[in-house]
Amino acid sequence: MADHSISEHSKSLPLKLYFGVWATLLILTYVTYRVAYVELGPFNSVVALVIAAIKATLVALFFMHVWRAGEKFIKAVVLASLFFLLLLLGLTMADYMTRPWS
Amino acid sequence: MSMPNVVPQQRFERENYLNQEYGIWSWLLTTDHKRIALLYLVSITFFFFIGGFFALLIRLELLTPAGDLVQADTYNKLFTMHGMVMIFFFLIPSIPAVLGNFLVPMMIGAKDLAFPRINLLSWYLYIIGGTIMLHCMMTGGVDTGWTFYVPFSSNYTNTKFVEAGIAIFIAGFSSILTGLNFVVTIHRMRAPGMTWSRLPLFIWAHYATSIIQLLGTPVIAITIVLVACERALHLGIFDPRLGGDPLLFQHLFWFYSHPAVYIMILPSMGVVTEIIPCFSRKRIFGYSFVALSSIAIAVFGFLVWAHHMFVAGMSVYAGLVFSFLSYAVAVPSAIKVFNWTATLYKGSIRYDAPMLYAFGFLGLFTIGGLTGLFLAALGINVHVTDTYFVVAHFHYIMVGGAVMGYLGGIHFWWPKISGKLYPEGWARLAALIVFLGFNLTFFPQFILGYMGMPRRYWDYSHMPEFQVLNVLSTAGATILGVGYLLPMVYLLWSMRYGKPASDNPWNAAGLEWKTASPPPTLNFEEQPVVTWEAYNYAELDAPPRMQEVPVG
Amino acid sequence: MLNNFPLWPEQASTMAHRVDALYIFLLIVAGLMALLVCTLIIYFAARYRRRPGIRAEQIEGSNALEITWSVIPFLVFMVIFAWGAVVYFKERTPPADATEVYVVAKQWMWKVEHAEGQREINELHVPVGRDVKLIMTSQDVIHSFFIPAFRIKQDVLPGRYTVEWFHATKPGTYHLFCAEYCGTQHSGMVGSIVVLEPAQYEAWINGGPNGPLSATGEKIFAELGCSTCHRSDVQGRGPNLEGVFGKPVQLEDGRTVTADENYLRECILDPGSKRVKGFQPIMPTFQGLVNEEQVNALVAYIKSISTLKSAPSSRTTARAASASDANEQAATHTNRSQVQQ
Amino acid sequence: MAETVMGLHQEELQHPELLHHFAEPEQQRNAASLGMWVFLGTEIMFFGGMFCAYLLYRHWYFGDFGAASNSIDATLGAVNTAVLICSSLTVVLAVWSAQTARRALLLAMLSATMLFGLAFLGIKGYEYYQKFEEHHVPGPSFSFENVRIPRHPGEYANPRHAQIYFSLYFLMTGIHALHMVVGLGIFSWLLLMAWKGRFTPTYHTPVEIGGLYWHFVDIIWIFLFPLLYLIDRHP
Ligand code: HEA
Ligand code: HEA
Ligand code: HEC
Ligand code: CUA
Ligand SMILES: [Cu+2]
Repeated sequence: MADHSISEHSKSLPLKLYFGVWATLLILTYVTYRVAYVELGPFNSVVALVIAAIKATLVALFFMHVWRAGEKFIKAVVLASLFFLLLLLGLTMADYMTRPWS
Repeated sequence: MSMPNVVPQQRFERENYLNQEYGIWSWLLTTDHKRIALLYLVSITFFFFIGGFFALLIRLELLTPAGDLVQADTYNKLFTMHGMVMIFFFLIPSIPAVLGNFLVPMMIGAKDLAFPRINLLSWYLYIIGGTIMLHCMMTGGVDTGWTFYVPFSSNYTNTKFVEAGIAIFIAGFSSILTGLNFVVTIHRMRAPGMTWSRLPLFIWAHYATSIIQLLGTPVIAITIVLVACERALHLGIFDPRLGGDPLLFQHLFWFYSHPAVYIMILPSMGVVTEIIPCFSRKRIFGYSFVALSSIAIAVFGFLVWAHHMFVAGMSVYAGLVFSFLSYAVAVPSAIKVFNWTATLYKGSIRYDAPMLYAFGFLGLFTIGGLTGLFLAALGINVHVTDTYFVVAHFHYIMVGGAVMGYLGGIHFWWPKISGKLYPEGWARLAALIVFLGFNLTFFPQFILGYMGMPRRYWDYSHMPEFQVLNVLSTAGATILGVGYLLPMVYLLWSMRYGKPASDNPWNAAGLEWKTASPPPTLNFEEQPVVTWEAYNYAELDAPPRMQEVPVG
Repeated sequence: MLNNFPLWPEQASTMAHRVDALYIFLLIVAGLMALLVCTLIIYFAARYRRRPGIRAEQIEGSNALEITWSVIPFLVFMVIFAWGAVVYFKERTPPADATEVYVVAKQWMWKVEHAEGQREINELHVPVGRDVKLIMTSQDVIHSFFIPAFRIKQDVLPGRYTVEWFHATKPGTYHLFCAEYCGTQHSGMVGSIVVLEPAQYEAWINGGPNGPLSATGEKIFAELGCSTCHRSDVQGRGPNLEGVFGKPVQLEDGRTVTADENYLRECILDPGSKRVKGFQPIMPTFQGLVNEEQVNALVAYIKSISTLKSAPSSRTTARAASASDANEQAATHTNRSQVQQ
Repeated sequence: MAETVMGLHQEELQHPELLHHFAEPEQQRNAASLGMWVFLGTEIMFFGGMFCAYLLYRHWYFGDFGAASNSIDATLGAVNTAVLICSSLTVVLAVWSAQTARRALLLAMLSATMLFGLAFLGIKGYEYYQKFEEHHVPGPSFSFENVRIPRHPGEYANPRHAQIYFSLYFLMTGIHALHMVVGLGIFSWLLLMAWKGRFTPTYHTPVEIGGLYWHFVDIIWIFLFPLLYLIDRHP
């Protein structure tokens, strides 16, 4: 790979990595699709969500270059929005889980 | 694209952002943050008077117990549109979009916001939203209350909820873009030497506000989409007939709308934090506590939303959690109040109009905030929720607090914005009238509320004992209306006849005062480099300096 | 003591005193704080007004002060919080043996059904000195049942029951308000609470034409064929309903829930969502077949066979709850959207 | 005064990428990507509202949601996921080509991304069509009678609860699809700019920013797929 023309501030990663991530994502998609048909009880949801989270992290880290982002603030933005999303989900569900009749 | 340049009559004037270009397109297509701020100023004032007009009609109707001035439906539309206009089209954009837009880049020594075109776009979105809202109001209006609870708004009302929803959605987008612009600008565009600990607290307040705008507004946007789809497309999300839960709507709504109250108050706190040091010639007491309390309010503000739902049928335990957290968020507000007060100590205090507004803010915000503590107390909330006690609480904070701060800010920076001095005597008079009128309007409502008068009542002929207090309130509103008209008149007057202002008429700290009044298009003749702390009034006052001679 | 004070709402329930006590405490605390802040501001403003030749004294700030004025308010807040929470728990926990009254809200009226069978509209007669529990639901939008003199309020939701209770302490007539905005005549959705002396109340409650609510329920229970599956003599296709109310129920999915009013309601309208362990899912849904009053009657009936050993003898005067009230017809409001089932 | 404006324009002509209020290109680039990231943060909250509703009802009505979820074609969903993942790959390749000044490859990759995007929307449209035929679109003609709940063969799903599922399904996928359409718009513009040769190794921020947006939309789908299609699949 002739990378000599990449300018200094370029944040691209090696092409091999991109293809690797791509392949992993496809494999994970296949896995999650097949696993859904296997009886795992409550763990079906867990597995599905864990795989989705892994895939999302891969995309964010490598395709969106969070991995290499020099910018700490970008990571902070991502984490902050996830944190506030969890607040929304968590505190709302806190109401529903503690209602006497449900 | 711009009109052919007319030769300016006032040739002798320094070139500034106002006289740089003339013609309507030079305004409508401007990307200058200062001009956009003025566009906002005009449009927001317009909506304020629309909202105020509705308020006067509300108060007139409540003068007598019977519903005799307007129909029940009309009354419901009046308070709905009063609330929607005041909140979404006046107070939320007010300080950020006018003073923030004007000042954020100048205070940090930047030439403009990071995304000037997005800034203009956000004004256009606001205008589009506002136009839709106006159209909605003129062709029937909405009667859901500004909180548009389901299933009333989704399945029962036959007014134009979807249209109002679209209007708010678009205005919300505008608010998001403003916040986004601020965050990026504050992170990326600070002048050399302008470190985080040297930022004016106005900037910290706007930073905190932007966090809320960015993380909260999208939730109300999607909530509106859900309700509108439920109404227009018969999708069922909250519909109890399908097994949906109307309380889920309330959770989503308040997840935005509680933090939104801090969108309204934080910028105003920022303004006051600029005014108080300047007119007491002191550095702010406890800089870092004031700065961090803004951030704390923004973050904790997201944790308390369900204190609006204590009697809504929520779980008792959730009620406990949210009550507790509401008190947690009150602590940073307390810190602010005490720091402002402490700043006055051993100061050298002048009573110019901005300072009078700031005093008004302090007193009224404190009363409003303290009554928030009543509301957050579970046992009391059950009795006073959905009564006039709540109405009084939030008007104390939003009108007595936020609007006072806004007016104070407008006066404080008016010389910078317009290049003219406003008439001081009139301004002090107006501040006094607003203060008195305000208290007369809203103090009786606390009593009404505890006596049990429910809010959103068009007719109270079953309880004529409430009339006396309502009459007082209406009388106050009339005075208040006059108080608001006054600044409108003399500020406009001063634009033409006012005395020209010097660059720094208050001898204030802050970069915005280090450039011309009005500032040139790119704000500074040359890139400022900051070597001093914020609020360095000691240095400013050290050599008894002469007032600069006004230009012209 | 506060009863004669013109700007103070009447105190007519046990809750009123509790709420007022906390309110007065808060008035004092907040009053002192407001006074403190305002006095300081005014004092500083006057004392340190600008005078020629005197410059402001620069003060950095003080961590000790900052901590003081964060911690002390926080402690005060915690007192308020705890006190408020205690009052709230009282407000939210109805005593076990309270007299039960069913309330159905609709745009824009309150329909009340007493267990004894009396019905009223926009009025509620209750005895003085007894715990009364309101079991409330709405036919359309959200309303809120507010009695200022009792200091209680609770939203009334469509699709489920909410509950509030009080213990009236003083005979008289008090305001009843709808406190949640519910449309055009929200402010017209008002009525009165009539608190009667026990003897008067007995006379009133037994004077009406209707049989007890549970008897109405029993009749509906038979009419709808519930009894074909739920039989008390033998274990039928469905569980025996005698004694279910208030007991824990084992569900098919392993959970255990307490059979309260909302549970019974859900069993009737939505049998699929909470299935009793050991039974086939054959119970049909009665959603759309019964109206709110009928559900209330059924619930009252099932409760009655749970608390008493034998169901109360059904008085033959019982009138089916579906029979429409003339009053109600007059005020019936056609909704824009129809129920979809 | 006019000179200043003209001056500005001239400056802009010399460095078309550098706007007047930025000190240097690096600052501008940074600001732009920061802006996009902050915007994506707001998008998380935007979808968050729907996820909140989804979470609640799935918790309450798990069986009915399972039954309703099984009525949509998981294979199509999986294929669509793969399509989007491929489009994400072409996006990074596009950014890479812009950085390495490979104009032809850039054009190809941008077009490939759009083709994948269109394919996704096509498949999605077909799914909607199926739902329409089956009367699974919420509203007056909705029907979901006699559908058994997975793992509980004796039980039928409650059509009303299934309707909530489908409401959420259409909303979430619909709003996601709307984002795809916006993405296609952005990419058409990028394609046009690339075709005009605007992007250079030193200036290609728009490609990066557009890419960020596209990846984000992909991530949303990565969650929607298991949440909507794979709730309770086993027989
Ligand atoms: C700018 C707007 C704004 C602000 C800043 C606040 C601030 C607060 N609000 Fe308010 N509120 C509204 C606007 C606002 N509110 C609106 C619009 C509604 C009604 C919406 C509707 O239903 O239409 C509402 C309703 C509302 C409710 C729900 C009422 C109901 O409908 O049942 C509650 C309940 O907890 C509440 C609480 C609080 C609290 C605890 C604060 C705190 O943040 C206040 C903190 C400040 C102080 C406490 C004062 C300063 C402190 C001191 C001087 C310290 C010393 C004090 C002691 C030691 C005691 N508010
Ligand atoms: C920023 C927000 C804001 C502001 C500034 C105000 C300002 C005022 N508001 Fe209110 N208000 C709300 C936000 C606000 N309000 C909200 C959110 C609600 C709840 C809505 C709901 O329940 O859904 C509410 C509800 C509300 C009610 C309760 C209605 C009810 O529950 O039935 C009342 C009643 O007195 C009231 C009064 C007033 C008054 C007298 C003013 C005054 O301060 C206004 C003073 C201004 C003027 C008087 C304008 C002066 C102009 C003229 C004199 C010119 C005349 C006009 C023309 C020629 C066009 N408001
Ligand atoms: C076709 C038979 C059938 C009919 C008719 C029927 N049910 Fe049921 N019911 C059942 C079965 C089976 C169960 C237990 C499984 C379940 O919960 O779904 C049950 C459960 C219940 C429960 C929960 C009982 C518990 O022990 O927790 C209540 C309450 C109930 N039914 C009330 C009614 C009422 C009221 C009616 C009439 C309006 C009615 N049922 C009609 C079969 C029936
Ligand atoms: Cu019923 Cu308001
Ligand atoms: Cu709040």
